Amino acid sequence: MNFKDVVAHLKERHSDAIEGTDETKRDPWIVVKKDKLVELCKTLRDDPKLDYDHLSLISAVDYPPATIEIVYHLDSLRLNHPLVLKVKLPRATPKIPSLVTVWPTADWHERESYDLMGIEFEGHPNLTRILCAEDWVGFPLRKDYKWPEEYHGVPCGPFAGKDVNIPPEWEQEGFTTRKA
Amino acid sequence: MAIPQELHRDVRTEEFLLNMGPQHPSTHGVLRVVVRTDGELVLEATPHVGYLHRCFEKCAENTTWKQVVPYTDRMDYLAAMCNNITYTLAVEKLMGWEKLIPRKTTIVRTLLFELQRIASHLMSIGTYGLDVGAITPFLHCFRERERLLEIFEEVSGQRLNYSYITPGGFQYPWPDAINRKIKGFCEYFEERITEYNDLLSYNGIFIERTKSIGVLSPQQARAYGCTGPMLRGSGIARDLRWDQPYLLYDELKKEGVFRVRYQGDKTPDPRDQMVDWSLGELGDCWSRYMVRAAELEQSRRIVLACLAKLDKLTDSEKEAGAGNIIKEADRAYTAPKGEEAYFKSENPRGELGYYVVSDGKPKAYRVKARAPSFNNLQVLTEISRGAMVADLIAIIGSIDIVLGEVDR
Amino acid sequence: MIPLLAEALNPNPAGPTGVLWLVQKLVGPDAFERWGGTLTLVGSLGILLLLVVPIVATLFPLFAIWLERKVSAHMQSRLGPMEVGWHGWLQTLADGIKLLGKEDIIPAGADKPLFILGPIITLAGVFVMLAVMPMGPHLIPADLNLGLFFLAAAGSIEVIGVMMAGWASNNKWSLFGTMRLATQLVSYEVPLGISFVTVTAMAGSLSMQEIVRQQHGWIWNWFIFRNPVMPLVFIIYFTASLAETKRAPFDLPEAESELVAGFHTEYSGMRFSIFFLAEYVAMYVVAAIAAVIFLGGWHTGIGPFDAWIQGASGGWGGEDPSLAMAVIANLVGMHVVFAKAWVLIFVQMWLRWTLPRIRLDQVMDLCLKFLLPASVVFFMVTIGWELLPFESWTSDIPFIKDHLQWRLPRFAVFLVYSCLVGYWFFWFKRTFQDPFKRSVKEKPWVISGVSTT
Amino acid sequence: MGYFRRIYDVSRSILIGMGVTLKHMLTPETVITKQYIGLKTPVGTGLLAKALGVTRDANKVELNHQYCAICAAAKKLGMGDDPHEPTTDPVAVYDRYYRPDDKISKPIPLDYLPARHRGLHYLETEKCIMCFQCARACPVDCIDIEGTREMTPGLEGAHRGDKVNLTRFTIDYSLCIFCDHCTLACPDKQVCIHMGKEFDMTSFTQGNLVKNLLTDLPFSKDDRALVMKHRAEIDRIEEEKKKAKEAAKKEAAAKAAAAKAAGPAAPAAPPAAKPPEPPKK
Repeated sequence: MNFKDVVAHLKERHSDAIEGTDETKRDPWIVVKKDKLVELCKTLRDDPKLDYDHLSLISAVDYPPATIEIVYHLDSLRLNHPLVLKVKLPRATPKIPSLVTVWPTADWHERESYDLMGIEFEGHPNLTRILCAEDWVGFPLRKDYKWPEEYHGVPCGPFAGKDVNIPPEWEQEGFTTRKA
Repeated sequence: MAIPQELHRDVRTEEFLLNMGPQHPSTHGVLRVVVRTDGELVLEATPHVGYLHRCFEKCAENTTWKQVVPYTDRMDYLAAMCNNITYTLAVEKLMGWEKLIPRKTTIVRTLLFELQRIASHLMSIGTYGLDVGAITPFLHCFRERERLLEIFEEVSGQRLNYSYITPGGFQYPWPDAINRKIKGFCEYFEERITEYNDLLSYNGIFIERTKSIGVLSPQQARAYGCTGPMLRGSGIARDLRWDQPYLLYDELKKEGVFRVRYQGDKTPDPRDQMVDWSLGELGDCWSRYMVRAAELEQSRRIVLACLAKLDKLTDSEKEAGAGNIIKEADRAYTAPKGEEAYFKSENPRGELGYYVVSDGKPKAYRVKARAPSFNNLQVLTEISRGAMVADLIAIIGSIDIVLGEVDR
Repeated sequence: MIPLLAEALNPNPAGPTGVLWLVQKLVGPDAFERWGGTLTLVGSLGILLLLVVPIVATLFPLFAIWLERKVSAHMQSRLGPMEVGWHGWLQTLADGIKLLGKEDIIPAGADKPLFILGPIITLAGVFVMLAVMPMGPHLIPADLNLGLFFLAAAGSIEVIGVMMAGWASNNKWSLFGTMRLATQLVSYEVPLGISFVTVTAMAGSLSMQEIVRQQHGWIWNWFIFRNPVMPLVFIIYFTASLAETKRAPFDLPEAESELVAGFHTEYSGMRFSIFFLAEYVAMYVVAAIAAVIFLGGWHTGIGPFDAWIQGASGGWGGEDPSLAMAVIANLVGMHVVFAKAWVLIFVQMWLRWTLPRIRLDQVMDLCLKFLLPASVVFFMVTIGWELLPFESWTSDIPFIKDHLQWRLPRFAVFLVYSCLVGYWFFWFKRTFQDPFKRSVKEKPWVISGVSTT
Repeated sequence: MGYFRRIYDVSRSILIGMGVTLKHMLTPETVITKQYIGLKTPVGTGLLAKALGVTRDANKVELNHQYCAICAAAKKLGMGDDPHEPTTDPVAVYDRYYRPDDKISKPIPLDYLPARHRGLHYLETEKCIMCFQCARACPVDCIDIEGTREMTPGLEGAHRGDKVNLTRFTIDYSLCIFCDHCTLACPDKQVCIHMGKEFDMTSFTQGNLVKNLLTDLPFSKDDRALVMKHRAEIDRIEEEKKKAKEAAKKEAAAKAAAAKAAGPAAPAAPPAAKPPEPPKK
């Protein structure tokens, strides 16, 4: 099934779940309503014509000031017709139902999105930080993220534009890097 | 392996909490597994990751498209070439350069992809032997991997983090003379595969240690998004090289150079069976191991086929694919605005995907990597329940994680 | 002092044996008159050599570790140590010096007295086994008439030391290692003991020297060739001894890929090297036991030559040989034992660098399901074999009676038997067939307690 | 029967494995041990060292070599007079170190490194034009360049190229990832930064991991002081220049003003001269 057939097939079942589609892009995508996501995904998984049994990736993309997009990359191991789902969330309160019940592999992916982007997945059994430390402050992949000066006494932050790449003993001597 | 109920009735036992890692010889890096044990039996093993997190995705947002390539090396550092190629293909898909890439470049990339797969599987097989206590196969595998690293070193100048493949071609021109050496390696390697099988794969103790351990049913493998040898070990014939061909694999598939599906018929050459056996049936540690061992032979054949194709190229084709289609001065190229692409390939560890989003600037707006080890490791809790502590090591080894990729 | 010792160690009233025989000969009241000054000098040299034996045993690990490194290196296509000395033969010494210089760390939570005592007891338990190890016709520190029994008893002292070390370390990995070790060692005592008993049943004695003497003559008089099952008893003994010395594939107690370093995780410096020393001395001890009770001890397997050794060493025939010859013959015997032991040690190393480690339940399986029944069966077979009247069958044939001795038919039976076994093993065509392919049908995920989703 | 079958399977496979290891023990041609430059040269000075066969690093990689410490070794190997020329390409290397027909390669000589080896950088200072391309191409931002394009005399101890006055060119190897983007970014006509063959830059402090490409030594305290001094000087020169510029500007402005002052007279002159004209109109 190509993209159009998938969309047509889905519209038969869930006409109200699909907000829109974009076929002009390299990977055409479907924009799904947040409330209908789980139902739609169950259809995607269970319908023998669709058979999307492989959740490849969950990623969150931050589009300040208003939205955060959650992108689901799906694939079928048997039928080989990849699909992209998108859900748009308000940036202030990014909440979305969890897909752990549909694809258990969503577990760590959702934790990662929570960890780095601050998305709250409702119904996730164990929504804790996974890659960052448990007491880390902020969500690093947001575009407006401010790097902390230090973490438990260890200086951290991006190197560009700062003098971090100077050994501490030099700074005492008043030596700093000058960037062109 | 259920715990006998009588034991609990008669003797009062206590659970034992064991913290395995992040410094442990067999967790393949800095994985930490909190194990709840009853004597030698594992009741629950919970993996904790993140000790090697260095925010690859944030770094990628602050560098140009080309500058991300060295960062991808550090993801799966045992298969850096595959990471480079996959990222490069993702960027090329984003830019719409697929048609511009010369044929020679594609052939060489396929060749390098498979050579890297051999190198990575050698590491995997060797360290798996080490995990179950056999030290010699480890060094034998490293001996052959050393030859491969020499080849990579002469091609790219580095032994581990090559960053050789960049969007548009290569960082340096492909040295044609190296073809001869690669061919020599392939011939030399053929006998070695037999040796690994004699020494490790079919060793009775090794089989006893790994069979029926960490059994991953096909249903579980699908649900947990396991890919690569994990999935094929459970009997699901899924290989992106076969199912959604990229690079040169479409051609190779049609030519019958490699087969993924189990044919079932007996072929006179036993090595042909090896190629077919890249599909396990049981989903236990041994199946997963054997998928990798069989892929050594499979990859070797693909490399030889690629070399034959390289020899057949005309001179003009050879010249066209020597370097990079992008001039160095234009290295800060931009992608179309609002465009995004997801490209996935069959890494040695499974399905590696890069999701790249552009906002029309020379820097990536968002790069997200789908790391196979990250997904495969999730299932550890499920498949290690009821195993013994020694089995837990075998299971972790058979998942074949690279923490650089899990933690990114 | 010496008479006291002699009385204590030698309950045989007919006269001293072992080292004491030589000592008495040399320092006896009429020694000078009987052999003259020169010979006494040579004899003193012999005594010196005898004193050297324990030192050699102590230094043995130096060489064994070097050999192990070289063997492993060459099996793994490496060079091994090449820097210190010729082909790195002093590397172990350098490492030992380094270990001596390291800080002696005792963890804060450790049980200090036990922690210190652990390695000492381990080493002592191993060294005491050397006391009854015959090296030559008269080179034996103490020829106890309970020698084999003493070995079995002393061998289990090591368990106590290691358990003390593992328990006192206050480390979970150490505890795991200790428990594994205790399980393993206690279990493997049984097949080990039964194979001792099998040998005793043939020799009719527990004395090590007596067991060696029983194997006098040609090579087919060695106990390993005595009947068709004896090679298998030897293999059982060898397997069990690997487990006793914690060598691969039975190195679970210190499995470095599972239990970091097992019972010696917390040990460093010299205390760690004492464990190391104990392991290598134990390797030698079990190999030497195998050489003595199965492979004829200091017999070369060449009848006349063995007769010469026995005669010249002042054997038990009663005639008095010259002292120089006695010393030489004893030394030859010692080297024969050494050579046999080294071959077995090489096999131990060879196995270690070939095989993966087995799991704890498989260790118990192997012991209880395979080695134990097999050793019992072989014990019965051996007894039955001993009762067979071979002599009467062959006494009519003058050639056999005069020249080949009556044990030859047994050797012939053995040869046919081993040819069959060899055929069974190696004549099959090697293919890539999965030997365990049939287990594929079992679909173990249905029964393994893992839920199917 | 399965019982005996299992014994047979396991013990046969053990014996086969032992055969493999024994074969490897007896065939030494596949030895892989590889030792790098400078690790195998016996010193042989002391008697004890001789007796023990202790070897020590005598052929130390010298950082203060002008370009590259491997030159000598490469020459010795007959790789051509200039090891940085393409004579070290894989073809030649392959022919030299591998049996052309054969599957098993010979052990690589101790001091061989491939032509594309990415080691520590070195810089041809006279070619550098301070274009900052390498610093910009660096993904981790580890290259620091300072200096002035002014060829003003007076920067004592500075490494003057033909075109620029470099006061600092350092690479921080605690950050560098050896991706070689810097040398590729160097403009075609004057490739001045290269990745050399040295690879050993161990140190006990992070500070010593910074290499000064102007001296090919770790960036030392003196270097730092010099850079500070030069910085002040450059600042002063800049300041002076600025002042001079300003002065010039001022002067020009003054001139202009003067010219304006006078100029109004002058330019105003024509209008001034001109205005009288309209009346003419």
